[in-house]
Amino acid sequence: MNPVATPFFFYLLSTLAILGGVMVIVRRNAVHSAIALIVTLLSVAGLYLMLYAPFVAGVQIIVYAGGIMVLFLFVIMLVNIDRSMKERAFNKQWWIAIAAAVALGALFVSVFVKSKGLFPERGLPLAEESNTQQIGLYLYGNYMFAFEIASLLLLVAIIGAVVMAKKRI
Amino acid sequence: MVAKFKGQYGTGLESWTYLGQNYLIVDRALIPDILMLLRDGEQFDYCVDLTAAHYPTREKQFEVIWILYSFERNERVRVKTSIAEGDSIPTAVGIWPTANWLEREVYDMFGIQFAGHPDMKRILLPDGWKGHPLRKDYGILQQDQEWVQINLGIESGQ
Amino acid sequence: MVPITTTHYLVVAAALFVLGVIGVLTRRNVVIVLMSIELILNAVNLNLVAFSRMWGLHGQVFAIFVVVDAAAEAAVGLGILIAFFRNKETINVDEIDLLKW
Amino acid sequence: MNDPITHSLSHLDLNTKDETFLDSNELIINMGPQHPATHGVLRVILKLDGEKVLGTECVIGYLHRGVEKIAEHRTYTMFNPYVDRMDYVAAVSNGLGYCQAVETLMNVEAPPRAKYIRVILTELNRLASHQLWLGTHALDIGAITPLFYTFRDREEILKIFEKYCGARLTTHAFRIGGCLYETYDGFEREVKKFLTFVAPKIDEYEELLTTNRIWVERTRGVGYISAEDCIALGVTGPVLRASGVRWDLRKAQPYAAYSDFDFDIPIGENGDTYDRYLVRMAEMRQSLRIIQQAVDGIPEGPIMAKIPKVIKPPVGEIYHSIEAPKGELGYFIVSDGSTQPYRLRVRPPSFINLQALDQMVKGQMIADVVAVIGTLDIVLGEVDR
Amino acid sequence: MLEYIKSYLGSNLTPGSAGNMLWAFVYIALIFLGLSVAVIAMNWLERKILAHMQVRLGPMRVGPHGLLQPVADALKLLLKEDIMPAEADKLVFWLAPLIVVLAAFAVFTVVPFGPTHAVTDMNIGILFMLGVSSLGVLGIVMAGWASNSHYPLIGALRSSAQMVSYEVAMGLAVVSAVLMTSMNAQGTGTLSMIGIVQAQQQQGVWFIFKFFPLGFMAMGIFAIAMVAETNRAPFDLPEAESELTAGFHTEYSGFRWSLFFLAEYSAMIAVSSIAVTLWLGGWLRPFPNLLGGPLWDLVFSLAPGLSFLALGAMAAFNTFRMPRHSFFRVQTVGLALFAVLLAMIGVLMLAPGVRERVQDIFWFCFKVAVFMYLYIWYRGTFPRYRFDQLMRVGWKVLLPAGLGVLILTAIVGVLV
Repeated sequence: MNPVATPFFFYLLSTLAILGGVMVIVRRNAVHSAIALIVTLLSVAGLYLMLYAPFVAGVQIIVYAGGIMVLFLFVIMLVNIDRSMKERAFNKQWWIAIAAAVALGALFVSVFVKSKGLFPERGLPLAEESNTQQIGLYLYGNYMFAFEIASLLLLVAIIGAVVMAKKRI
Repeated sequence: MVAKFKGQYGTGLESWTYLGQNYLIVDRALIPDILMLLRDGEQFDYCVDLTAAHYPTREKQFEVIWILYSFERNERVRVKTSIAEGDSIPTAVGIWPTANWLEREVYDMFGIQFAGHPDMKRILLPDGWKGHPLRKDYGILQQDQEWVQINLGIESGQ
Repeated sequence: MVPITTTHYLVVAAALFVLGVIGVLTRRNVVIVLMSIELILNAVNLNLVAFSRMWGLHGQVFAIFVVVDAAAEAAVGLGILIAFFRNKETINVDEIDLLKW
Repeated sequence: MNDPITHSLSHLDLNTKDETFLDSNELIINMGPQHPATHGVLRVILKLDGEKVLGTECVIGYLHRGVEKIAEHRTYTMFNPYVDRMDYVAAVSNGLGYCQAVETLMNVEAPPRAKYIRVILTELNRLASHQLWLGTHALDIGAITPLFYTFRDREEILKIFEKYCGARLTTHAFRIGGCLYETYDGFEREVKKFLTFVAPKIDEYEELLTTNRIWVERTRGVGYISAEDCIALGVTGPVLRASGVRWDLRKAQPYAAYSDFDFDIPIGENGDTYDRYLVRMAEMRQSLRIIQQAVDGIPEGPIMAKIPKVIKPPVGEIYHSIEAPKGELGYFIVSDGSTQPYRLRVRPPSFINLQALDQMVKGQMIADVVAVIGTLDIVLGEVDR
Repeated sequence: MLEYIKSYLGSNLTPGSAGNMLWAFVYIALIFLGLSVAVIAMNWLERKILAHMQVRLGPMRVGPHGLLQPVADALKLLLKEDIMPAEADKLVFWLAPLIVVLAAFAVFTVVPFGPTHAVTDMNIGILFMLGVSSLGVLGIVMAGWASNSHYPLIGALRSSAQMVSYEVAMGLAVVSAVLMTSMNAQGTGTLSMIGIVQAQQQQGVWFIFKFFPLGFMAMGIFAIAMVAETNRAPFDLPEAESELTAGFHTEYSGFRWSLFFLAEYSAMIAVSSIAVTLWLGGWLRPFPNLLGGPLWDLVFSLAPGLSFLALGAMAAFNTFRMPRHSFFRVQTVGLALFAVLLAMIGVLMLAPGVRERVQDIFWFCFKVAVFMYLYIWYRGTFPRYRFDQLMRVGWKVLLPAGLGVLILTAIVGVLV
């Protein structure tokens, strides 16, 4: 697949992703935040496709946008209280938080500035056609143990979520 | 049966038969006991109907009628009692749960209060309605004009 | 136009990360805090995938593990949230400051 | 929950906090009066925990026309057509009950031929009523096809009614003292033709539903009511029989010509929606049997008893009831000797059966409310009168 | 220009794979158009077929045999007042139908109507289809929430729970089909939609018949799950008319409502085409093994034209059955014109050049149409499941069955 108009799509998708991220943290209504987050997630999936990682993009769409976000929306509907719409949306110590985040951002910027040339454009010739097969081989080869641990983690999470959310088991 | 009742309660209880249908006329005070006895002692386990009639000329204006049926004996009996305007009458909901809505309907239509009913309010007519339409002094074209105007926004429901 | 390099992706990821941190630190609504955490995880994932273009597929595999972790975290987090909401009728972080109920 | 409807919820305690999955999720839902599954203008207020029903309250009276008041201002003859408007899908049964009640009050009896005609038409009407019930009940549960099958076959019954008395639904078929109309030419033939036509059709309905897995799952164990509760709540008709009580007024206190015929009273065992369905299906077949016997044995003779031109029953009071398709339909008439009833009370089966709704749906799911309303076979015209 | 088109017709790549933007847009436009026509036709067919199952005629008034009924309906929906509840969340209420439609339509970018007739051939095609079609549930949840009313909210909760649970069983069935693709000559499997069909071609067997009855069972699981996934009878609880009036779209009207309608039908077509691609050999013609050889190839390539001719003949037959009354003159002429149109399409499809190109698309659409008919048939036959029963079927029947089929497929695949 020849990438089409790559810079254009990159800027489009990253603008959408960042705008979505901003909306997530500024919207008062949690449902609006969730929708903004969905926009971000889908844009990031698009970025993955541009990075020749179609399998991760697919997983992102299925698991994140289709699964986790539905869970979020579900919970927002269950605990939807009108009260929270009228209250303060932010903490009292928000200015400390902003300061810390700005400091963190400054750190990132300085790293990027300092490290110019640290990330050479190697552009490995990754075969996009066999991407899925390769990931599968890694998952069931090198990372077999991690894979099993991850599945155990999911099992524990399922049980934990059920125990937490259900009053009478 | 009637003889037994009479022995037990003496006056205040009369039994009649008209066209092969039996009914008891019972004093208001005896009502809960008689109904209980009819259900438990005489197997009248099915309360077919509960209604009332209005006789404005009588001293005790209202007649309340229970129609009972016994599956065991395949027999019907009616129990009647008279009460005056404003009097209440003990509820039969504890004896036959059927009486719940039926008593509400009697209240709705005649304004007879049933003491001890769990939910004494109008059933067929709207909650705010004034008047009890099955009384004889309630004309057939009469209606609660005020309610109609407020709730339906029209001059008359006719 | 400037060709898109790995650094471009890293900048986007860093922006998302900072946004997520701001969300976690400032918002009172637990649901939005959890969503901000998802933002942070996504930023990390974007980094991983961007680097995997240079150093092989390991980054993508790791990104998948991160997605698994995000799913587990969301499920448990929301479960705790529901349990808490049932008892306290609130979903604000600064009211969930006691260690028992 | 600051809902305008909550103020009328008195016996549903809104402040209960226990026994729920998530307190914020306790919904109060207003079902009706305009709702596709409430068969008219029934309004049910449901208190829900997610999908589970915690309690219900019926609000009725939207179709109240004051039939009992009207009766006090009409002569006995003039009131006859009004009773058709109560249970409008079983108008013939209503008319039969009323005519027989007035006849009992006057102490006259209809001639045998009239009685046979009455039986034939009433049973046809029972069949039509059950067919309509089946169609709408299946539609509520989500099977849309039976509705069209039953309506197609009900049409044939309505055609017979139309030919007999000129009306399809509100028939006013009978008069006090007998029947006004003699049967038309070919009446017997057409009824027999209808019997052979409809018997396989009933099998067809059963084929669609009886062994349909989803149908059985949706109805079995749903809306259970025990025989004791039925009797205590005064529930009659197929609902009572499905709970295992073999009681049918046609057998218990035979009226019209029912004592001449040989038929069974189908009963159920479990008292659930599925059994009520089976009982009604069996009742349709029994109705066919009765009609067959009645058509075969219809006697010749007059169709009207000797009654005065102006009907003036003697002073007295009477209760007479018949087995309508929905249950015991009774008329309590008080006469003061004039041409108008002093007090006329209708004992409506739908009204009293509807009272059982709350008990039948408690602890079940929303979808079951719809199924139970359907299985109770209520007609709002009769509930509200 | 003509040369350009001609050169493309000879290509054996999809426009997306070839990187040809112009042709990709042409394909997108064609698919959009075809899908809209299919939804409209499906509307008419559903009403007609359901009506005939239920001993009635269905639409008969607008146009001959109600042929123009869908057009009239569409016009009515467009002209209807677009009501937005006062208490609704405006933005979300506005966005929800768009998301649903977008999710339903985006799926078609990877549906292979033929070896080259797809917008693009992604190597994660099936994953993409499942993922994007699962985005529709977001729109439904948003619609239910934004309406700010109880019935839509319950409908939305039901719908999301239902779709999320059935996705699991659906995914398992899909994985077992994907496993079957790896048993070809090269020994590598594929997730690409075109690749899956080509694997069936190479192995000489449709996956429904492979490892009988495993393939068949997997397809059965998928076929049940896909009905639940599209909220159709007997799993139409989210819009159970007799319980929730109309479920999540109770508060929608006019154009927005028609978007939901459009999305529902295109989602049906989308999942049917997944089933066709995975198990029924996609665009491949039936009986390639039994009735092989160039003669049979020729016979089967005549099928599209002949079936259109048969439809035309049916219309012509009905033209003669129309009542001979001046009142029906317009209708009769209309039906005759329709017959002529069908016959002309049929003749065109018999032409040698067109024949070969069209037959792939024809067989694909034919197989999808079989599934569509099944949808209508279910609706005419089954009552509706209750919510707990629905969940039980999903989690306790389909999920274990799907897992079992998957494991057995893997074992058999290793052993064979």
